[in-house]
Amino acid sequence: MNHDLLQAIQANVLSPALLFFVLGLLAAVLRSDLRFPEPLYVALTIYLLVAIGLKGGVAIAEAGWARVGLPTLAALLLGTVIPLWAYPILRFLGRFSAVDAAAIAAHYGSVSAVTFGAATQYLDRLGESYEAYASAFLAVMESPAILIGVLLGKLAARGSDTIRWSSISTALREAVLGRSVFLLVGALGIGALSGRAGMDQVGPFFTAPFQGVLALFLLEMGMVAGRRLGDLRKVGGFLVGFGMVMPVLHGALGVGVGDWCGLTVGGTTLMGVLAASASYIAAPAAIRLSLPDANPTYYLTAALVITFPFNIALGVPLYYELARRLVH
Amino acid sequence: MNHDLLQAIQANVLSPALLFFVLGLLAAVLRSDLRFPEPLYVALTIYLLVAIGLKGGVAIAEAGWARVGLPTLAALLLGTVIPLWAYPILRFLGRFSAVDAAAIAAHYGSVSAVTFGAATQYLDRLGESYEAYASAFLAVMESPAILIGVLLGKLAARGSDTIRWSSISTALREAVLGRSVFLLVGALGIGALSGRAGMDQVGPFFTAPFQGVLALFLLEMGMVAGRRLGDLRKVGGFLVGFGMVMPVLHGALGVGVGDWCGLTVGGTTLMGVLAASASYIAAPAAIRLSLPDANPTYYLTAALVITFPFNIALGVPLYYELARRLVH
Amino acid sequence: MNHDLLQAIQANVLSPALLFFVLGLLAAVLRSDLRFPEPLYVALTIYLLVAIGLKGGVAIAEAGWARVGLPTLAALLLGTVIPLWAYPILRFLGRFSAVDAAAIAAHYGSVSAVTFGAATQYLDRLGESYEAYASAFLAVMESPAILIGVLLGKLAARGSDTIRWSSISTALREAVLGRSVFLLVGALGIGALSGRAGMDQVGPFFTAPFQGVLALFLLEMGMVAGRRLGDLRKVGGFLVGFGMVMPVLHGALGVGVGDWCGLTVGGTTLMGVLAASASYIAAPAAIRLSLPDANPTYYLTAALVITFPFNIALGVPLYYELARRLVH
Amino acid sequence: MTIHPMQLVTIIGESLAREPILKLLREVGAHGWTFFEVSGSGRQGERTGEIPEYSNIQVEVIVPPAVAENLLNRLQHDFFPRFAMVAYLCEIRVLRAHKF
Amino acid sequence: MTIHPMQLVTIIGESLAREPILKLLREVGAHGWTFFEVSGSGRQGERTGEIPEYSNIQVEVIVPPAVAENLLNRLQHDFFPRFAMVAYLCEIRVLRAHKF
Amino acid sequence: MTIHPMQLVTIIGESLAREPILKLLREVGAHGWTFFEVSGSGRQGERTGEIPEYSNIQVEVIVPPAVAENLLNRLQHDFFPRFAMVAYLCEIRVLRAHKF
Ligand SMILES: Nc1ncnc2c1ncn2[C@@H]1O[C@H](COP(=O)(O)O)[C@@H](O)[C@H]1O
Ligand SMILES: Nc1ncnc2c1ncn2[C@@H]1O[C@H](COP(=O)(O)O)[C@@H](O)[C@H]1O
Ligand SMILES: Nc1ncnc2c1ncn2[C@@H]1O[C@H](COP(=O)(O)O)[C@@H](O)[C@H]1O
Ligand code: NA
Ligand code: NA
Ligand code: NA
Repeated sequence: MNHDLLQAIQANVLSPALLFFVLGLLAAVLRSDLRFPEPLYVALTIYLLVAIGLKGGVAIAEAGWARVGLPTLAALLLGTVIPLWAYPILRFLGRFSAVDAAAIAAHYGSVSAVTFGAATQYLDRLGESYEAYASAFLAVMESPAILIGVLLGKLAARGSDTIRWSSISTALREAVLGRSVFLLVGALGIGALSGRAGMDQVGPFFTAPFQGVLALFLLEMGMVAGRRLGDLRKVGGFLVGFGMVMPVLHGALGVGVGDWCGLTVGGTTLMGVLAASASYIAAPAAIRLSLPDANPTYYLTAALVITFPFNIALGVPLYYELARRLVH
Repeated sequence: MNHDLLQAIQANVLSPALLFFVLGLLAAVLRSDLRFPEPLYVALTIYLLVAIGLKGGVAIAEAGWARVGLPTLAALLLGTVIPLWAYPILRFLGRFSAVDAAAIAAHYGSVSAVTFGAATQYLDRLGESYEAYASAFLAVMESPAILIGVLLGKLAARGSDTIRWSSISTALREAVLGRSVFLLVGALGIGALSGRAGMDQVGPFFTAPFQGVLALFLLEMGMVAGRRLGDLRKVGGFLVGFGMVMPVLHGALGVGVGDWCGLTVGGTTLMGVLAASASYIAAPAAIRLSLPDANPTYYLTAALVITFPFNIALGVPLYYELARRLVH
Repeated sequence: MNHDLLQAIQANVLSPALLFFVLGLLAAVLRSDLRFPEPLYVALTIYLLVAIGLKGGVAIAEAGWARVGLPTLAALLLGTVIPLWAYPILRFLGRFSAVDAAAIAAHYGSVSAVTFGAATQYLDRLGESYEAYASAFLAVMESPAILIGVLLGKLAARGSDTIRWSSISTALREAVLGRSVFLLVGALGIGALSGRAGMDQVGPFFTAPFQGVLALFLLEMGMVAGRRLGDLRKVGGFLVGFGMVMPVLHGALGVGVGDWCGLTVGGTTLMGVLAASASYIAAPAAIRLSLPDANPTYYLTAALVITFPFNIALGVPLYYELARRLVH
Repeated sequence: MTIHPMQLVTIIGESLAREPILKLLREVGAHGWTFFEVSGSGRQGERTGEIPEYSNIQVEVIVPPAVAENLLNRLQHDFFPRFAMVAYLCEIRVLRAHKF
Repeated sequence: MTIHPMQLVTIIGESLAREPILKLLREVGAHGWTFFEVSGSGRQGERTGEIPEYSNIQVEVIVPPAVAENLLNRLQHDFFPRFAMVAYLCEIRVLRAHKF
Repeated sequence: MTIHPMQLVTIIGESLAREPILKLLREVGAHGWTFFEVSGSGRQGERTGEIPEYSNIQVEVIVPPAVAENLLNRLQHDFFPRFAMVAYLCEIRVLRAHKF
């Protein structure tokens, strides 16, 4: 590891966001009675998704769909390709059953809005600017991988009596109308329609507090992940390695794609982060309903307990360093 | 419709507030799993009512009770008169039972704080100033119509064994100590007592985020209204018409009264909005307990599914246009 | 009472914070249906504790542990000494059973974060500066008295078959890993580690809204205390007197200690407030589990219904006046 | 350990009935009760539990048979005509009969 | 006051099963139901009720015996293999049999 | 479809008892349980469910009769003297006896 990267990681480790995540892990491990009630969790996610969406929508209105189109299409493609190559790795190297491999692949092709938020916070702290319309990449990457994963899982199970197109349509419903996609896309649309002028009023509520709310949310995520630390022993060494190696590969791929699209260092970093991140909310919900035979311990542990912390601690600075070298 | 009005409506339609309401409708109609947990709903209402109350209270402290007195009395009168004339219309034109007519009339005499909030947002966006103490009109208009409605319902049921003064006192309790009236009047009092100086500290929390919180709340109201869209078919054409024609008549009446009291264009608009708005929280709760024989589908659908969206989409710009012509 | 003090109290009485508390009392007494759902209560406490902790942590990072060490140690000592002298008073003057005396003593040695917050708000309003690292005093004073109280209770019960070291360890767990201590200490640590730079981002969310959130929280505390007003009749005159006299004595002691440590008028006031305040969240939870034979009506009524309102209405201005005279 | 038969009355209904139900419970002589916030659906439509005023509660009361009968009678007469409501009875066994 | 025997079916399971359960209840002809948000633990791990997607619900349905049997059959066949779930039956008595 | 008799033990008590109850459930060999956040009133006053520390929980455990008896015994001996608490037993029927 080189000097710059080490510094970047160090700066990240002492950021409040990461420290709150660690505090959450501690709360879970030490079995403190600190607990976020479910409605608070829901309120925080609504706030974060709407804030991310609005910001991106306004940026789209300002940049014009023309400039946003190419990188958004590229992001969508990334989300489609990743599960297709992750599947055989899981199936043949990891020796997972077809349905488990498909389920895990879906999670890695999809994305984590909180990781994205943490990455924008990281860039802000460094004073590195980025295309604010990157929220659009986030929005289009959430669903495709889930659909691909469900298709893979169903095709593999062909012959059994469990093939039902109804489960594909269930997946489609969940992937498109699920809480997080719906809110993100909706807020993006509202931002794009009402533009900067419209944001003058609602803006203050969704900008200044954003970073603090994200920090609190990471405290909660630390607790959620911490309570599942024990599952690490159940998933085997392969998946632990997968959860850290794949993000790096996907991150590099994303950075390459971002650079190819002509994004700035910041935007390229975000494309890398999105590719590297794994979904632990939208994907699990959709997969649970559409591929009920897949074992949730595998995909949840990989996405939430391994990849999420890896990305917010080490991944983000790493993809940023990659972007800096490539774009400059 | 004339040009100015069309423009005013257009500007309103692309405002984030209205777009969030539409997003909520969509969420309900498409059966997305987006849902605001009840505690979040309660938290948002507490915030909005306190913010509206404090602002109005400080304004009262600054303007002095003398200047506030006349228009507040006029508002109170409006709230008393509206159910008295709405009742015969519902009873004889609409052919509703006495108790249903009384119940619906109560809702239209009472007011909607969220409609009021959306109207102040509309005025702010246009840069049109208004008497900040207008919150006091809101506060005094919430209860009288409910009491009148309950009295009308009970008088009509005379002879049956259901006349009990206990139900009048229940209505009085609900109308005065109900959550929303209590908070609004309480915050108004606190604002008036502690004045501008007192607000220096608590102010930031209750001003800058207000518009954004209101937008989120409209998202929720969209979902609540959207889930009841099906009831439109149950209430019949008369009530649908009633829910859009009466607000216009009441709005015009309110604008006339506001002008007569010497309010500015903004304040006159707000008086119109209050007269036009129908209660869908305080009134239903009080009426349900005091007139249990009234059918909630009628009054809830009219106030929440018809009049509320009508007002925030078309009514507010319309009453503003009326006020502009009358006052100038 | 002298003129300055009267004025100080008067200014306090018309502060929004206190008025919100009174509004809450009214809501409870008039049996309004206003109610804060539990998740909202939890959200507000998380916010307040994190805000207080972060602010203190940053201040520690800036002042250096050297300057913070002495007064923090003194605060810790205060928290240890108070239950030791309060116990015999309760046992022999108040004629409480050993376990009740120990339980009540624990509450008065421990502290109330909300009283502390209200005191900083009071100082801010007067423009009186204070050592921002005083949050550290709060953090170290929460647990020791609880442990002392449990030890006293267990020693007194010696001979019965209820002595189990397990209950001491339960108390230790609760006192150190309980929600409020954990969050406060954690946020303090995060503030200290990430320093002013780290706070640039998360700061806005935890500073500007603080006073308003505190006001809302006092509304809730008013309701909680108001619902227990009836218990005043159950606890007897001695405890009512105890709940108002002891804070004054402890406040004076705290002011003396703060002055001796070389704190400013503001910091000295806060030391007095902490000594005077009684815990009504962390202590009751720990005591309930560790001294189940103690009667909760005694300690809850004293701490929550008597001492808490006394301090925020009269105590804070009083300790401030004491500090002004002593330090100047 | 002696276990005593007792009856559990469960009432599910719109949350606006909370205060009237509490009053009734005191009148029939119940010594305790437990409230749940629930959502549900029935003959009188859906209650999604999103807005307190449009929401649902469930109350469970453990009482001796005589009180249960009285309680159900009162519910049928005074509450069922006014509120969206369902109530049922279940046989249970408790440890300390004197508590109820 | 006539009291009629009826059956209460209680289903506890992961909250993602909410919509499929609702569909099933309609199919077997239940006329009402009540939902609780719960947390719990079972053979398929802990559900702490912190994140809606990882959380638990309980459904209670009052139905006549024939519907209860049909409902339990369908649960066993279609739901138990797919969802973390527990279901049980309890004999109760209600006042207005025609409601259920 | 075979339906097996089983017992449902319900415990209602102050929420501070949550951890001790969990420990007890594990000790007596329960394989699952379900928690509800409730409010209520009883011999030891009102618990309005507003502050987690002053609030109430309900636990439901499905267990075979032997475990139920052991559980109730332990509750009576160790918990009733310490916590505001009520517990009762109800006969139920389940589909898969081996789960409990
Ligand atoms: N068959 C049923 N099983 C369980 N709960 C029911 C049933 N019917 C009604 N409920 C509950 O009782 C409430 C009022 O019922 P209703 O008066 O029929 O609308 C509903 O909102 C449900 O929560
Ligand atoms: N023995 C039991 N008693 C009460 N509730 C149970 C029991 N077993 C499971 N549950 C509930 O049913 C849910 C699903 O159970 P399981 O499929 O065994 O994981 C759990 O999360 C618990 O809420
Ligand atoms: N008779 C009863 N019926 C239903 N729930 C009860 C009853 N008595 C007590 N409870 C519940 O058990 C809790 C503790 O009861 P207690 O120890 O009597 O204060 C109360 O807060 C209620 O939630
Ligand atoms: Na990804
Ligand atoms: Na009106
Ligand atoms: Na103290």
